[in-house]
Amino acid sequence: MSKLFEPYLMNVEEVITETVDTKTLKLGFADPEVAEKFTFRAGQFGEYSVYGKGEATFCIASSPTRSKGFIECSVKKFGRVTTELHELNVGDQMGFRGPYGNWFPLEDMFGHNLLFVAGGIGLAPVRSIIWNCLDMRDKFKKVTILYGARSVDDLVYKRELEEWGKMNDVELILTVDPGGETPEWKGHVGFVPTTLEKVAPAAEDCKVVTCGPPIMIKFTVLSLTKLGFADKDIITTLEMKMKCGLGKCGRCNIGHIYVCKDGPVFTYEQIKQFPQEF
Amino acid sequence: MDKITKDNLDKLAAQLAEKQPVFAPQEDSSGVVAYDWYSGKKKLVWGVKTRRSAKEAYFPQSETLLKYRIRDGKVEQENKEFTSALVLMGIHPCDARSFTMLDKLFGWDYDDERWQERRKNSVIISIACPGPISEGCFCMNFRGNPFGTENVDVLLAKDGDAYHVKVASEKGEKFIKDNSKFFSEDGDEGRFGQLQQKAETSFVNSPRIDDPDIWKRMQQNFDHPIWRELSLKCIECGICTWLCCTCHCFDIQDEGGFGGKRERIWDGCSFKEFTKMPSHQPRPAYFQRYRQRIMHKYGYFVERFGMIACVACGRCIDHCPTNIDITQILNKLNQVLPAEGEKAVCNE
Amino acid sequence: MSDIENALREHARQLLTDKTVKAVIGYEKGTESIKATPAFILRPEDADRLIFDATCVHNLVKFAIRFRGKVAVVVKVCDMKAVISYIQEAQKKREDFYLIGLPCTGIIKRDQMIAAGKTKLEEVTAEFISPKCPACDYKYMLEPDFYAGERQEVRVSEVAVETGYEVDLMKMTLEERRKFFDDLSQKCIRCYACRQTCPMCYCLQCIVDKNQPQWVNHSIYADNNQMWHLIWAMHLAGRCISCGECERVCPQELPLRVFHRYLVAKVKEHFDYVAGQSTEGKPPLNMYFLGDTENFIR
Amino acid sequence: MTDAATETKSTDVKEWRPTLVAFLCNWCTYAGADLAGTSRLTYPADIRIIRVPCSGRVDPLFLLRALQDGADGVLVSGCHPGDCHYTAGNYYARRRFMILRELLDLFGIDLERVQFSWVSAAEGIKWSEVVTDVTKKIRDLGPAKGLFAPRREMP
Repeated sequence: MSKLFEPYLMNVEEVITETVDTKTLKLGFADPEVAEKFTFRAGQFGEYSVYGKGEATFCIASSPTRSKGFIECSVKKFGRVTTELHELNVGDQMGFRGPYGNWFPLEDMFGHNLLFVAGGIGLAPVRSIIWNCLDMRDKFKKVTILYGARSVDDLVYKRELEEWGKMNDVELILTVDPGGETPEWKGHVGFVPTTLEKVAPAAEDCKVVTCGPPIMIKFTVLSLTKLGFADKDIITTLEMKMKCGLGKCGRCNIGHIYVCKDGPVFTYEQIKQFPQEF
Repeated sequence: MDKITKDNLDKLAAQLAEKQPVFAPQEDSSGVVAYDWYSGKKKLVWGVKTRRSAKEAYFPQSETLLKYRIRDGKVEQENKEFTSALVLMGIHPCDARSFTMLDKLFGWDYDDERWQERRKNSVIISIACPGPISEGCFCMNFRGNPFGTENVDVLLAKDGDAYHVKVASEKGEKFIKDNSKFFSEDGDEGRFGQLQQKAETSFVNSPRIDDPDIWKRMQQNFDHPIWRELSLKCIECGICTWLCCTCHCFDIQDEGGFGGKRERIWDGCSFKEFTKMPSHQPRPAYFQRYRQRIMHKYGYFVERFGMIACVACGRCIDHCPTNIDITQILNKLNQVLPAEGEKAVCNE
Repeated sequence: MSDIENALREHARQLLTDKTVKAVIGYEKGTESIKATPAFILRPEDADRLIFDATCVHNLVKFAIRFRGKVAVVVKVCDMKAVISYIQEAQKKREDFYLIGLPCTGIIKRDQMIAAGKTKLEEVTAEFISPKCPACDYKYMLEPDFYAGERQEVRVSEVAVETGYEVDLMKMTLEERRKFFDDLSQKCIRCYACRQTCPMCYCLQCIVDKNQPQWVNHSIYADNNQMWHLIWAMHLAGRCISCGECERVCPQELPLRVFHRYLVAKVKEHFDYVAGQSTEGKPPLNMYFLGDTENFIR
Repeated sequence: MTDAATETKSTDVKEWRPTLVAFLCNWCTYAGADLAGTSRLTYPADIRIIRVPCSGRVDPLFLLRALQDGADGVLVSGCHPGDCHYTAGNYYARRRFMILRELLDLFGIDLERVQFSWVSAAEGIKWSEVVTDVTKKIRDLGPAKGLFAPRREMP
């Protein structure tokens, strides 16, 4: 690669407002040649840049099986770059570098039961792998999706949640934090780990993919362990500040691990080995 | 073997600078000797310990990566060109040695073309140290050498008003042939070896690392309470990072509005903002940031790339505002950390 | 070992033994010649590490902010202004400090001594004494809780203002001053050691680190450096206590205090205010009088 | 530097027109400028107005950043003393700018480029006079070339 830091130019093709502070952007490659060549795996991330404001790291939220020539990302308004991403309109251009990092071990998951546990905007990377799996549904046994958010309004990908709910071969469990429910709410009420323990999915022959805020991951993993899931079957993706995505800028270090190169996808077994600094 | 006088060395720098950028130690108006691009305006000073390290030649503190322009939401971008044929003169052997470590980092998996191209196309002319050139020097403790030739193309050793020349690579041989009018025949062949021996023996009193293999025990003692105590003195400035030969962390920032550029800028793990995300700060405490610096150099880097990321130039010791001495830190760790394989009990 | 050090150690040991304070922040011998380093004494048996002599240049008051609860700090006459400002600006309470005063006869300029090849304390001559010291009147503006050694008599300072500054900027023309600052900012490497060591810079997040919006760009080009120096000078206007730490730590040896010295003089001229004199009142830019001059406003 | 600013700069030197950035208090000077407009008073169009709640809101950073980004002059204008909508904002501003002027003077920036005025909502005429005068001064001074030190790029 000769121009390491030069992003691909992307056209904003569609902007979907998910919640008050989350938007999903559909980005098409400006260069058709790149669009043709570009491939990625579920779980990989990229550097999205708004020119003049800087770069930020997000995962690619679309599934490789369903996005040819474009990618999608879901952004929650937080800092400088995410705020600017929210300002973009259809037709604007932005930059994208990637894909970087490792991916969810899809092949290892073949022939197992699957459990997806996500919280808040953490559904974005999980959505990528969910669609990837659903598009090869016959390779897996039972598929369960547990998704929680702060309130009903904070649930992202509402359309797709509905779609998953209608599928016969997918069990969808939705939950909102206490106080976030509306009178019409039919799902569970309670934090994700609590709901998880209440639902108590079977641990045998099951692979778990989890993502969410750090505090949620921490307690979810504890609950999963309590339910009898093996450490190596719990797969999560970590969030660290990254600038280069190439294993050089040094800020995503956890011990000798570079999250951008060795991660962001790790099993709980691996994470237990890291120094506790994330 | 050849010889070059001091006057000729100055003239050589001036002549080379007509054709290509020359990176050489110069004295600025406040009397600080530091490497800079030769412009003829500042006085060249050879053999004095430079304030900053030579990594700047390949990895400047801020460097434009690309320029862009936005019109009606459409972006035009252009990769910034750079010159790669450089001459680095008067580099300390420790500075030259640091390139080995940075080569590993900038070349693993993804090649950083800015670093790699410059590395490949530049000539390094080094000046050997006659001994410790500041109180902080301790290169002999970390497998360095005041006459080291790692990454060096031509090594000069000062003897009175002239320098004995040792050619250390093919590139260096070609360089001397191209600029042969500045060099003369050296009569005294054995002198170079004598000078080297003298320099090596003069390092006896420099700060000592008790156990250079300390890194083996550091990783397992990540939670040791000693870190809190060691970091109390740190005021979290960027001096050690900015002056260090091997610190390489950087930040990428955009500057400008509708037309502007993307800059790569040094960053340091001692700053709070280094890892701070809007939602989450993985290293909120002083001691965690301080530990990251020490661990990265002497622990993580070794595990990843097989060598300690420190060339023992001693700049951080000389210029730390509160006199945090890295050799003392390592020795203190050596004393308190339990033996290999055992883990400290964390009482906090 | 001098009497001061004896008294200091004895008292520090006492304080830690009866748990009056959590820690004693003082000085200990550094690892290089004529260099002291801050010492954090947490256990009574470590009190013997404490020293005091002309190499004890640091202002230790800023370290006290890191501790919750009461800590003892060794404060020189000049450092006391920082304590006063902290109390004035409600960063710490008087009862959070246990102040240890001592007789100080001046501190050295180590970098200049090393450059001149002097590596022993005995070789100190007047030219290597910090410029702030001859102007010192030995008077503690806030009474310390304990005084180590024999009490120093208040004196009339030898010189009215600090000496040792060759550059008199206001004698230069506008263009010459521009050139001077252009040169200064070309050399700055933005390590922020000046900010980090400045006792009055205690903001949780510095304005240059804020990025919404990004007021000061991170790259080290001269114009961005000038932005930093100007905005820093503005934020310290009327608050700078003239401790000289920024100049001491600067790895590029920049004369950073030219801004602050000038503004200290101007604040005195316009508002008749000197920072670090009283725990009462407000810094001049946080207050106003109805009759302030406004001859520059149309 | 904004597009507009770049384009002004790139035109022929003979036709050079300054970029003047003005920070106007919402309650007095902005209304005053409005009055000047409705009264059909004319003044040079080189001024770019930024509306702020109060002259006390104007951080020295605003002025410095304007100068860094290519403004040839800056102007801050607010209510007369005693008229502040927020009681005392302009009193604080007065002290702050007094010190800022001293600092910029030390720094070698011509103080004519940094101007302050009190213009009330009723003083449309004064506003047009102030702008005319300030613009003339800055035109006489010429472009603020290198008001901040030039950048030194790496080879």
